Amino acid sequence: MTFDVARIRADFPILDREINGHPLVYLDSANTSQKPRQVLEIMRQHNERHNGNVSRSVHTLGTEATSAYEGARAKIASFVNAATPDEIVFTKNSTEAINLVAYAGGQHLNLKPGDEIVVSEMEHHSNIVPWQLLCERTGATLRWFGVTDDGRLDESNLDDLVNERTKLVSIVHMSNVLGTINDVSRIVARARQVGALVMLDCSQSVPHLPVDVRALGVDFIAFTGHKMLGPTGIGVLWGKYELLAAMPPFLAGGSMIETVTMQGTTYAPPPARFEAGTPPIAEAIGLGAAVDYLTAIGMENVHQHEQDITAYALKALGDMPGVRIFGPSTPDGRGGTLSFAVDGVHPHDVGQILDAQGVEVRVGHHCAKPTCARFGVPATTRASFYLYTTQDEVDALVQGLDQVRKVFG
Amino acid sequence: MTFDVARIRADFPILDREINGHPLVYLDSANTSQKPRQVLEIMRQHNERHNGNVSRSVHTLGTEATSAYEGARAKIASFVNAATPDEIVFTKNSTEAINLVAYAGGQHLNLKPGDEIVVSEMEHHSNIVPWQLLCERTGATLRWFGVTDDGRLDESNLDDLVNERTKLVSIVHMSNVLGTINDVSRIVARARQVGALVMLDCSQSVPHLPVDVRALGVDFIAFTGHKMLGPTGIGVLWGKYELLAAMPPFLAGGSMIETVTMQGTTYAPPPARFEAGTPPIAEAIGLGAAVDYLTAIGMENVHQHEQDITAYALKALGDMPGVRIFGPSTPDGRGGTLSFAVDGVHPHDVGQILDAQGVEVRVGHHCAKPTCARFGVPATTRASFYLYTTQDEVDALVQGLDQVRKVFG
Amino acid sequence: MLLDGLYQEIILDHYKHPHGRGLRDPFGGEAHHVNPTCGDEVTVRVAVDGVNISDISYEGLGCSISQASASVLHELVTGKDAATVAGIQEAFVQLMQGRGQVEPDEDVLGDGVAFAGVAKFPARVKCALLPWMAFQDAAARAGVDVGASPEVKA
Amino acid sequence: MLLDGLYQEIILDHYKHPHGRGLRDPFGGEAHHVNPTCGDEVTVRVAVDGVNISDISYEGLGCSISQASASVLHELVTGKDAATVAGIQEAFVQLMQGRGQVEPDEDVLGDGVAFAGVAKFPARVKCALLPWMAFQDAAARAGVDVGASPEVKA
Ligand SMILES: Cc1ncc(COP(=O)(O)O)c(C=O)c1O
Ligand SMILES: Cc1ncc(COP(=O)(O)O)c(C=O)c1O
Repeated sequence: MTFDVARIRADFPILDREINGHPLVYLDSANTSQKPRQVLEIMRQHNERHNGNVSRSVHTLGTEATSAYEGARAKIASFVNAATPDEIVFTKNSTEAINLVAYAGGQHLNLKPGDEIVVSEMEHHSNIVPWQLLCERTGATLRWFGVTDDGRLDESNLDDLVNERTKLVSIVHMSNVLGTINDVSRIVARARQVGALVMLDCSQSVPHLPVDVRALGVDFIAFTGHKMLGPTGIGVLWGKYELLAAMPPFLAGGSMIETVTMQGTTYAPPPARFEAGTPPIAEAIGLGAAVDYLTAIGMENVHQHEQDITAYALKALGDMPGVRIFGPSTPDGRGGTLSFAVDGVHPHDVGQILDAQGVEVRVGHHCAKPTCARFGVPATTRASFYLYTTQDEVDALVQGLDQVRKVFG
Repeated sequence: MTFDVARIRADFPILDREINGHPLVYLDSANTSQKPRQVLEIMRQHNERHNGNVSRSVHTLGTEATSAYEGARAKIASFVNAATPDEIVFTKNSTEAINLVAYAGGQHLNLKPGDEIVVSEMEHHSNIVPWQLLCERTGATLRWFGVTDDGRLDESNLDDLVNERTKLVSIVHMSNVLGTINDVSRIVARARQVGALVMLDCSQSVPHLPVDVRALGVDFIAFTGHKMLGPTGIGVLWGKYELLAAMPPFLAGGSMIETVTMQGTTYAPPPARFEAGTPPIAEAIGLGAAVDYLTAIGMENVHQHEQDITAYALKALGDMPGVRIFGPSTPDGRGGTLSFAVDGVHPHDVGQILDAQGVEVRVGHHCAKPTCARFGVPATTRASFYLYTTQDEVDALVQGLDQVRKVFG
Repeated sequence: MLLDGLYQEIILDHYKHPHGRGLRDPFGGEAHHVNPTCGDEVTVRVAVDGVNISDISYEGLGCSISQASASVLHELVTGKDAATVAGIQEAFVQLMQGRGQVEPDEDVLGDGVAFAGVAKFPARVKCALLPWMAFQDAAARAGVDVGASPEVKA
Repeated sequence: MLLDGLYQEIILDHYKHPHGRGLRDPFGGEAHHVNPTCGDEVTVRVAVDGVNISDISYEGLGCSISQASASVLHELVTGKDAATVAGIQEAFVQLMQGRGQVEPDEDVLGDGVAFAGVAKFPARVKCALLPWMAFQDAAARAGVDVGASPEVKA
């Protein structure tokens, strides 16, 4: 199948919209993606025809809902090449998935003062603050990889940072500010040497690249439905089964138990152990449909398309005077997320003037203040691409930036 | 406005469905409710026209999504008569809301051995297990109210159970097994005397009765979208603002921070502090639409309709030989959730034979094993009603039970 | 799903008139299994005499399917040697997990063939398997291997 | 939303040529405010002379709206007495929270009237108010009450 952007765009109802009298140019997919008809349709059908609670009923609606929900789990498991669907835990977003590991994994690791957790300076807040809190609770120490001037992970002190005291390393797979895709093979190898667990924050990678958890050789990954054509309200923790099985529960309540008395409770095996209460059923089913959609197109093709757009955009923005790009300046080892500064104009003003022309970019710290601080700015403007992004949209961004400079010239 | 069940039913697409060749008779709303067109339509519109991430963008889509999301918060605040929308924290379900209080509230209370938490024997697992875990973490003791033979809270030892050592009381407002609606005024008064906090699990009451948090005089309530005509994936914690403001964060990550450095983080005020990561945006908006729908009909009217159906069903089932009802036998102080046993037939078999006739009831322990144990049964059959339930559907249940007795006669 | 095939006369008969019910001494191994979704429970005891299963005794709370399944288990397995029993166990598990596509062999499964219809009801497969899983554990504790544990999903 | 009204010439002028920018000594109170959503920051110092605000000095990182707002604040408030300043503060906050429905009074707000258009952009109202909130805190620390803190929502 050849990659046909026009045909893909026809699947996304929102792309017909106008913004301030201009066709919508949506360049904010790293923040949240748009959703194709196919996903919305499956969810509608579920809600209108098959809605029932899962794992609890013998009735027809409950059985239908359960098999759709578990079917989604199986699809997602094979999307990331998990060993079994039981390794897929549904959460509400990436953030909950990371917190789940910080609470239940942290308890399992039995952290003490002297133990170390390692993250990096290019993390999203969701992969920093849970570990800061874990360190506060346990007395462990948080350490981090730095970032080089061209926006790469600085692994020069790898052997010092990841050492015998290290219990867990949690690193972003693709940075949501710099676009950097981290090859974590050296870090994983080092972590294995010292017996530390490795978590990858795949919030930005699973939507855009083929991700194979077994090839990566890590212990946990987190990702989130709304950034990969799925609905809000659904995220995923993948974890190695033996690890999940060894971890205590985190959220407690209905459906995660084996038996309950007032005196005490025993817990179900994973994934149920970590899915307390009524899960986001329709949302999981929607995410399953999103994965079907992406699989049909092929993640290699999605990635290739974004590489092409990124190369085009890097060149177009790079040629603009007064525009400074943060992160790798070539498409190698980076994805379609471009942060930049416009000389003398605050990102808020850039974003506002672009919006007036229908161009939707994100401005601010992108929930990654340390990354911004590393590059000496409080905020950036960020354009991010997806399978539906066209070169024309990049051109619209460039024209919009011309306008920005006119207003603030 | 008079209560017109036929008109209401026309709003629920799923009610047209057939199950096993019979019209669907959905008597499992206590498990999860069905959703009206109006809710599904708002969510579709949001996803097709206004989808963007919240609180993070200056662009038009982001601004539209943010104002719809915050608008939903305001609607829900006034639905339960909260003092301000800032008292409404969006979670993924009731279970997360209760766990939030068990973690963050538990930390705020600084529990120690000797301190006590009080629940009851008629709780859902989601209002038992989080407190058991909290007690395990802190050494505090869990105590509980018993249940009387007719399914009421046994308050005879109130002054002993709730005492100077009690730090928090968490009780179900309406039982999901017995249907009992607990008048908690004496418990609240006693808790105030001893300085304990009070949480109510309103998962079954907010969908079915007018609930006014200020009139109840409690500190926290939890409820869940999917049981009140809203989507899955969204729940609510309401808490008194001063309390929320005094509590440390629970889930950590994007959007709940004030500022982040690698060295340390400060947190946003509530509700943001407790909404880490991308929230269930479309789901919150859907819940806002559900609240609009319920408000337009009037919660008093919903409750009255269910009282009528319940009176009818109590009589119809009570007249059947070999059927034993658990919980209050009159509609006074109870809602439209009826658990019962059929002599000599296991609930699973009852449920299966009813399903063959299109009648969807829940069978099992209903995530309330201690309640079942209290009445000496491992499981019950449960029929539960909502604003769309008709007397004809109760008749279908009765006919279905005749069939059950024929098969197992 | 219609009830055709689920509540076969044979199943209802075993439910109403269970064979070999009750816990008996002496026994070589015992196991208690619970279905967490529905709360069904069964305790199974296995007595062994040489290579033969000399008795299966059981007690439980549960639906017609799980109770009848225990009764059929008792009838099929009592007095047989370990290898034969392993074959029966495997055939029953395969039948249950076959989603209604497996043709049962009456020579091996006897009254167990009546459970063919249960396989079409995913929510009830666990009920039918509950006593068999408990039996397998109890047999292992009594020192008899009757095959690998089937994976049973919610 | 179109840009009509957001980037008024007056606002751009104040942004490009800010009045009174820089932190100066001596001062009676200082406050540092941050907009957590966008990372804008401002530090405001207030010097008091009797009942008059004798100087407002400030330094900050932020967008044109917050920077211009600080400049206008400086211009409007410097040299005025507490009661007058409270009136200006209140008028500005009301204008910003009026969703574009409030008609500003040029006699009170001077160049501040140029911010009328900002009130139509909910995401930018916080930017305009940031220096005013910091000023209010700094004034309180310098012992001058310029009115109650407005509630500003994300
Ligand atoms: C009384 C009660 N509490 C808590 C819950 C948990 O709600 P959820 O599963 O949406 O978290 C339920 C419903 O399952 C309930 O009925
Ligand atoms: C790298 C990264 N990690 C984590 C997250 C958090 O995802 P969510 O907000 O869905 O929890 C995001 C997106 O916001 C992200 O880009």
